[in-house]
Amino acid sequence: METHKAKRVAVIIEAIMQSRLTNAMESAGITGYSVLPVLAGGGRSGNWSRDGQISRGQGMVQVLCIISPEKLDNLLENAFPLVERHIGVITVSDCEVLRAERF
Amino acid sequence: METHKAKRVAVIIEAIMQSRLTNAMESAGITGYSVLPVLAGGGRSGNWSRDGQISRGQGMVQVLCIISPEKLDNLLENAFPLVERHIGVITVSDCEVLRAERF
Amino acid sequence: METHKAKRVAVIIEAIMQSRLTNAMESAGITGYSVLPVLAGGGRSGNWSRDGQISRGQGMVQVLCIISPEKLDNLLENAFPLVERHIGVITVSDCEVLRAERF
Amino acid sequence: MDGMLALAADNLLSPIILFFVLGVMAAFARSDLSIPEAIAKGMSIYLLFAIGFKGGAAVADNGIDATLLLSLVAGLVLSFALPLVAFMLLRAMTRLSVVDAAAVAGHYGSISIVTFVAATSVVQSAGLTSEGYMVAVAAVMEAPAILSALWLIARFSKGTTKMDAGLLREILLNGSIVLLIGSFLIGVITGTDGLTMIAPFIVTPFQGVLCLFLLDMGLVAGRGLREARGVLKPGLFLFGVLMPVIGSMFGLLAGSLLELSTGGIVLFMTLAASASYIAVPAAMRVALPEANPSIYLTLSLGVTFPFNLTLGIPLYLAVATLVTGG
Amino acid sequence: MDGMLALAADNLLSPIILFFVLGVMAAFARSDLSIPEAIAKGMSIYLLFAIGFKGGAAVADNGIDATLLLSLVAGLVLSFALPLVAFMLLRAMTRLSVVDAAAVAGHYGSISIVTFVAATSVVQSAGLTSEGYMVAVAAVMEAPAILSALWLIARFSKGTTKMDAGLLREILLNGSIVLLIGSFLIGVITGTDGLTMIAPFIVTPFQGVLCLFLLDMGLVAGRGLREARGVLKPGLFLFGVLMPVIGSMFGLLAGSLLELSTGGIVLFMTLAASASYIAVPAAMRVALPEANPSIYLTLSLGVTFPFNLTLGIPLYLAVATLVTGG
Amino acid sequence: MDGMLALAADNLLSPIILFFVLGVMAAFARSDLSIPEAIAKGMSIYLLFAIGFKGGAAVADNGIDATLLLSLVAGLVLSFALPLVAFMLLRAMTRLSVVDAAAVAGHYGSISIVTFVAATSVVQSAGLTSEGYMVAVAAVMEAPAILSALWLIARFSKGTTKMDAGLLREILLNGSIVLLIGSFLIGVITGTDGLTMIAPFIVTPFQGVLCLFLLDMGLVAGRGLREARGVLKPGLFLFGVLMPVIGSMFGLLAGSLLELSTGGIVLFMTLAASASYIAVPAAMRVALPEANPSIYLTLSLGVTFPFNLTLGIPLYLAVATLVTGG
Ligand SMILES: Nc1ncnc2c1ncn2[C@@H]1O[C@H](COP(=O)(O)O)[C@@H](O)[C@H]1O
Ligand SMILES: Nc1ncnc2c1ncn2[C@@H]1O[C@H](COP(=O)(O)O)[C@@H](O)[C@H]1O
Ligand SMILES: Nc1ncnc2c1ncn2[C@@H]1O[C@H](COP(=O)(O)O)[C@@H](O)[C@H]1O
Ligand code: NA
Ligand code: NA
Ligand code: NA
Repeated sequence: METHKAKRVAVIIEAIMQSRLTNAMESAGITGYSVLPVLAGGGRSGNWSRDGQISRGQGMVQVLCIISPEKLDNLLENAFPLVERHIGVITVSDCEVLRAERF
Repeated sequence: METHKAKRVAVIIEAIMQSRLTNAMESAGITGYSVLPVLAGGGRSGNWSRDGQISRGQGMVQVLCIISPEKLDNLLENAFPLVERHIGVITVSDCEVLRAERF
Repeated sequence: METHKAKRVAVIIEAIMQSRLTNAMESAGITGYSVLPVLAGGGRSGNWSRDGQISRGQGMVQVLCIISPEKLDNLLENAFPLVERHIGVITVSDCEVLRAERF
Repeated sequence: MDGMLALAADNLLSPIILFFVLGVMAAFARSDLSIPEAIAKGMSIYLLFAIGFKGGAAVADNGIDATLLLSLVAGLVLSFALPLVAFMLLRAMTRLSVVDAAAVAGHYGSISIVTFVAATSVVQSAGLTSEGYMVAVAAVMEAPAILSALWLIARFSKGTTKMDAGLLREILLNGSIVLLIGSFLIGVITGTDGLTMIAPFIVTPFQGVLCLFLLDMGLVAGRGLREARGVLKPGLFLFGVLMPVIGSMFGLLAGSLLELSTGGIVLFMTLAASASYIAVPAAMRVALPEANPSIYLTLSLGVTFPFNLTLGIPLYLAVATLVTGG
Repeated sequence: MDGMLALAADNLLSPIILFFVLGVMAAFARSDLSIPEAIAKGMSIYLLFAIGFKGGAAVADNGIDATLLLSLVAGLVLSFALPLVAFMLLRAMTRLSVVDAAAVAGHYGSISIVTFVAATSVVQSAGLTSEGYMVAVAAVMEAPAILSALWLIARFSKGTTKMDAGLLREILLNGSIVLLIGSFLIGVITGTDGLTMIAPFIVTPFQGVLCLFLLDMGLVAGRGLREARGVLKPGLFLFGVLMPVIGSMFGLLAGSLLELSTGGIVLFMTLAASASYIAVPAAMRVALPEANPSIYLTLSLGVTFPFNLTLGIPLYLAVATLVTGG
Repeated sequence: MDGMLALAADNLLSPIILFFVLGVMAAFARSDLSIPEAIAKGMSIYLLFAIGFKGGAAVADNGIDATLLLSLVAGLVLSFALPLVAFMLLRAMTRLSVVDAAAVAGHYGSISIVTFVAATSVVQSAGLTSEGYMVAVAAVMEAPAILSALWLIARFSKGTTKMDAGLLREILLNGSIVLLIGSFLIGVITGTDGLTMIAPFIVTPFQGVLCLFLLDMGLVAGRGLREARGVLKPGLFLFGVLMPVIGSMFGLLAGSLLELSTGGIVLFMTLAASASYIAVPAAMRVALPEANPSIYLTLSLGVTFPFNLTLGIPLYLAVATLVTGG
């Protein structure tokens, strides 16, 4: 089956920042994304988990975005300022997609 | 540690289609998969979120499938017809696995 | 935007093993990780799902860990013994990260 | 007429309606108020469990009514037939494609159980009783409309639909049908004794749970309306308030022919007037992925549901009282 | 004998059992009916909270009984000992490996709290009372059986198990033990005053919540049975109904020696007869990953739980009444 | 003095407090006991719904009090002003950075609704009544403190904060504010009739739900304290118990000037004394990501909340009784 090169950008970010991130992406013309829940995690700012969290609902989510490679820089430039001051992780990896016209 | 090449196929699909997809995969001899929840998303058919959804429980899920490379075409051919008429995204990427005999 | 090579390690493992895995990672000096829920799955030991499970809460989770490539062997060596006797899947893939100093 | 206005006003100022309105307003104002999905699902399970059981216990109490079976048949017929009416209306009043019109039509043959519950509570406040088996009628009316919708497609469009065996089983053994019928039967079997035992769970706190549940419905309906403003063309909106009234007339006819009690007629009118927003949409996504979900969801949950809740039910009550003379 | 049949029939037609049956049937029919995980967990927290508190308040009311401590000790001994009995039986009756047999055996020394709750409700309907501290006995019986299972492995198999300190803490401070004991102690401390304050939450709606909870148990047990049909060899199935009866005899012995009330003896029998399906499976996954979970889960939740719920408890009640003559 | 000790002892041995303590102890012992997130959120929605509605119904019953508006204004002023007091205290007593101090200060101007609910229940047990509109005062006190915190940063630090329009809307239309005010208004509109209708849901089981909710609070507070031990320097800890007492004095002043009932004064003192642990932390994460969340969360939920719950509220009750002479 014919596949096409694309980029998979995954941003792990605080839930309260989610709508700000997706709004920023939309303003940059990137409308396809999915948000996945994160249950627990650890990092430089310590460990947390949804169950034991002092204030639930303040956990993190993973925003997943499949885009065509030429849009990557645009996405990163728009997403980065929002994430910069906040805790979280941005990763980019290669992938292949079917139906490339969608991305 | 010794690792082996494999493919990581991720299908974001409506929850109501999940069992149809995994059934189709099983008929094609592919039995290993995991299903992850998706909280919210955006795409050509607009934005949605599990909380604000007109009819909850009709959200999307991500079906994740690690397979040995030679089974990829088989998987895509069997999964694709199901997904074709429906909204959603299929991505394929390279990965390495331990214990290759399992895939 | 400048990115750096990193490894993305994803371990699908029983929920009851989660803290043992992250503890083992921490002892090995790897503190950054995120845990994602898994709703359902299938494999050599049959199908399961969080809803229909005989005993809920005994499902699986996905532990995600982004690390710099030179730490990969250390991680795998420490994580593997725990996972070895248990059901589950370990995959490793390449990715790029911003802010490499964090990993 | 005056009585009816008073009735409508009374209904509009009941906590149940006001919490629905609160939800809609919160959604419009883009508040982050939300009820967790599991809680919302838990409440809907509670409502089905409670009304099913109470209906069954009432049947056990009154003995099996001769018209029970006929009422079920009438429900089936209505559920099959109403989509045809709706389809014709939609083709006349709106510019929806055949596929979208058939999908919408399917929703109006089926029912909304919360609308039914709200009607039960209005009927009760009005001091009327109703046949306990109306919940069984509600259950049988859920699914047939889906088949009508698919038949409409097969008949009027070149498109193919995927009515596989799996889908048929999913529709018929849909969780809410199983829970409603199951609780109804358990209510019939255990009767008043059973009811006494669990009344502090299913009777006394019922209205309070309903308020919270309608708050959630308001939030969801409001968010849906906000997102789907563009979809709601005038013709479509008009259909969303006209069709329930037309449906209710069929319900009135059925209820009168069956010589149900006034309360029972109101419930039959409400069932015919209400539109599905869970079972039918799910089936449509599988069988008819080309149909645009925001059209049928917005109409059913954003227009018809609020209409029935606020104006429709008091109207049906007034009409039924008029017709039966008491 | 006649009395016992009537009792069993009564029990079988109680809403609680019927909702369990509904769940099993819905699962067999592959309905998509399901209770959200959070709601199921919430209900089990509610049940533990309620029975712990009520037990404690009863103890506060009656004063500390001299036999409390002895009952706890008896519970401990049973929990340690029953797995040895079960293991021997399994080796004789089935072809399970040592590892699987030990894992299964561990489940039968421990207890199922829902079975206990159901028994309490049957005892009550029969007009009997029971010692409030039986919930404390239930709590102490949860964990010891796990140690016995691991000892069996160490003794009879070359395999190694991983009984690390972490696991021991997890077993002893298991959420349900902590909640049950904690609520019990708070009940003891706050007594009747405390109970009066929260009775509208933990007493009056209790039976209703139990119905919904058993609906969920039925769904889960039914799904488990459907998936694991292959596992249920005749010998294994027989063990699943024989072992509870044998266990109950040990409970009868303990309860009689301790001169508990008839109701207390029924509960002791039920505890001994019931098999764990939460705490022990979790521990087994950590310590004994090689043991096949579908064997022990299917037996405990798919066979022994329904058996106790439907036939076992009325049987234990009849036997205890016979033995104590009251 | 004796009376006050008895009061404190009484309070400490109420089921509500004991369940909180159980939660803290379970967390310290690292038990895996936990309440699912959805259930915890569901319970907090229940509490807001119930106290909002009851407050509104009480207002409907008593007629609008002339001091209602003044009380709202007083609440607003306190919420704006208390962060300034807290900030000065923190700069004097601790070595927190300007950013951290301002973030903490913001929490103490806002309120904790569970502390308020617990105080209501203590006021009731003491046989006192209070103004129904105090729940509206609670609602208006949630947000202003956030603006004060951001102003403190702008004034005393070079750092920038991101107070965008989106954030302001989020703060003002925060789910818990909307639900509390909405339920209050519906209570006012539907009055005693509405209350009678849903009392079996929001009145009778209230105390029981509160116990379970505080169990969860105990678990969460305990886990927070365990993780953040390092953060709790003596100066900070001292602030955590001193600030609520100081706050309560401002509340006393306001309540006395307004000539509220003794119960109303206790509630005003409690509002001023309590610190936010939901709304303000969320706003701080957006506007002030550099501030360390474990400092403000540990202080507010790990120190001040338990202090108010156990010692603070009885103290405020004693003082208010002393001052009003009844
Ligand atoms: N290396 C990593 N791999 C995966 N997730 C991470 C990693 N580092 C941080 N995270 C996630 O991001 C959150 C905040 O990280 P930090 O800013 O390092 O405290 C953590 O709690 C994790 O959920
Ligand atoms: N580019 C993308 N990256 C990640 N998820 C996507 C993307 N496009 C669509 N999705 C997901 O698939 C759903 C349906 O997409 P669509 O068919 O474009 O409306 C969206 O709501 C998202 O959850
Ligand atoms: N190939 C695979 N791809 C994705 N997830 C898998 C795969 N194989 C197994 N899993 C997950 O791991 C669990 C246990 O697998 P197994 O040990 O094969 O029974 C399954 O239930 C899935 O959740
Ligand atoms: Na209808
Ligand atoms: Na046992
Ligand atoms: Na305050």
